[in-house]
Amino acid sequence: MSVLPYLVAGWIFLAGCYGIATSRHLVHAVGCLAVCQSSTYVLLLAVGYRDGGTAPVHSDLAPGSRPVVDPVVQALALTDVVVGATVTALLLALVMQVAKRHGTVDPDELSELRG
Amino acid sequence: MNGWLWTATVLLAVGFGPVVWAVATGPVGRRVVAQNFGTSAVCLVMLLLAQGYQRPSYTDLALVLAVLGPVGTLVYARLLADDLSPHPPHTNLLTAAAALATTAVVVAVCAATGPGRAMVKLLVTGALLVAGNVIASRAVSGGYRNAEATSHG
Amino acid sequence: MSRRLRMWVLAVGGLGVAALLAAAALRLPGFGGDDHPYGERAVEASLARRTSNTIASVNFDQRAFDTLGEETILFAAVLGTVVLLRQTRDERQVRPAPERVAAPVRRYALVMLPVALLTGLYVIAHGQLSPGGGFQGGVVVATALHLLYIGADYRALERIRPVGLYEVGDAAGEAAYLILGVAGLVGGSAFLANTLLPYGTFNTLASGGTVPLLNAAVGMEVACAVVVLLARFLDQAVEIERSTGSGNDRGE
Amino acid sequence: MADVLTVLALLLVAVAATAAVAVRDPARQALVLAVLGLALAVLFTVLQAPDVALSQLAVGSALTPLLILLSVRKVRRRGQREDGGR
Amino acid sequence: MGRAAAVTAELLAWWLLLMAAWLVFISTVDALEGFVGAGCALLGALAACGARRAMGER
Repeated sequence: MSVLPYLVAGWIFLAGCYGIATSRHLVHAVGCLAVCQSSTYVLLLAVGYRDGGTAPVHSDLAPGSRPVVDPVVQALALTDVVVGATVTALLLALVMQVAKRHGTVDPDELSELRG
Repeated sequence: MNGWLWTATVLLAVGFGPVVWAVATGPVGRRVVAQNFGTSAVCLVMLLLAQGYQRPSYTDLALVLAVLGPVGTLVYARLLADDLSPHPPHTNLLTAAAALATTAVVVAVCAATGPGRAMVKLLVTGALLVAGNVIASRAVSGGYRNAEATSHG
Repeated sequence: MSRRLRMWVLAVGGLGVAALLAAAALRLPGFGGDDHPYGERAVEASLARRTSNTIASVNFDQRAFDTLGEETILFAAVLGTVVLLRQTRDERQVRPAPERVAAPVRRYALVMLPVALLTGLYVIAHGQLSPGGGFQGGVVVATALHLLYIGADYRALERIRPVGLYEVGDAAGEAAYLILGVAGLVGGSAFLANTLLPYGTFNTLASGGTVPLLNAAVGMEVACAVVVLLARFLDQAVEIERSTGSGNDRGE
Repeated sequence: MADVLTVLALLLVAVAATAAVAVRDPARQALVLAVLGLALAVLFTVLQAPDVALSQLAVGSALTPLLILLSVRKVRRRGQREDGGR
Repeated sequence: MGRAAAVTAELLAWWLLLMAAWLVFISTVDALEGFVGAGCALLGALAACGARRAMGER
């Protein structure tokens, strides 16, 4: 149990990489990249967890009354989820451009095209 | 691990577990219905976790999910209309189950929180969730399509 | 580089990475341990500045400069998408066909649009108190506006959503964040330092000095950025069409 | 005892992530990614990170599916030369 | 004259509904919360009326 979250994060990362490497549709590959990104959130938050801890949000919690988990890793993961979505949108825009230029979204076909 | 967290665990295993399987396999219609039911199940789990961890501020999560969940399902009903129209899924049973589970959980959590603005917030969240679930599943199951001939959006 | 060879390279590389990850995981401190030096200091600093949501304090006060970087990545990503998805010469703009949506869905969209907008604004405003903040609330506000596309058709959404205004809003959000930073500099302390405003009373809307203002700036920028993003995607998917009349482009 | 909830949430996320990779059709993958977002939100709440769960819910429930499905519609239309600006 | 009255009536109705929702959402009620809530509710009411009008005309 003490190492399971890190192994699950590793598994999700490898599954995402496998998906990207073997994908036959560029939009599917972008989806797999999103899966890879979510593995980093699982790892970050697993590192910051404390048994019996609660979120350091003091709107309904008296400061210091209960052990709290690490807020720094949460701040890292929080901004990245939203920025990750916009980067996914940028990648999808690139996929649309590839489809417009080469008329195909299959990575294998793309590598054979010249120019 | 009090009773609330136990209920959340059971609801997660029984309610959300099959959703993950149902959304990955089978016809598109069933997948969209599974995603819609998954939204309700997770919203209820959020309410139970908020109560189980004694953190009322976690109910904001259930509120945002109750507002945005059905919107996601309507996006599918709209953009996957071509794949859904040949054999629309029938969703009445699942919608009834979701509505029943929502009322049960909301009533239980309201009883625990006691009267006050927090209870009204829970009732609003429950109402939004049930309304969204009903509308989304009707839209997915083509309940409206034969009522009006619509071109694809 | 045949496909089979690539599969082998993938398998070997994957196993190697898996082995390294497993070895690293075994050396990490156990899950749920009590050793969180940075966490404790962050909580102390946030309470010192009377910000009740420590995560917002870390994001907009202790690490405000990194959040400026995140926000600039978001701005650059939207800028890239706008440049990439512009209408090229050989494409023409087609007016979207009116879409008749069932009455209950239309009523639901009409009722839910303001409620979702209010929820988004609530999440932004209470960023430094309860869970939430500019990033999450901005996305909720942007999604709320697109209920109009779901409830009716793209033409109705275009009528209520002038894209130019949202592009200006996007840039204004980023500029507001920078101005608040420079104001800290002008105020005699460091860039983006939270020494400008009084910290107010704990757990109220005005607590935390400049954190609520930075939160609002990020909220505006994320909301406008997502609206501009979806506008470009909807244009491409619904409106822009290859003009069949003129010569074919190379791809076909 | 709280481990049961954490282990269950972790397993759900792992299964949903594997499903998201295994589903090859992008439109269907958008659905599985939405469910993966829900599973992640539950895991983040169990790990006491409500802000990150809220962020995942806001992005994963409506924004990402809309982006992916619009891209699929544009790429599919481009591929099979359907016209008519729906 | 009737049309302007109708629009303001609708705007006011939406504003009241959204203000009530805001008061339910927040945990502690004080002057500043009410003020910010009034602003956000007004924004929501404007969006509601704009959406209804935009959806009305084809």
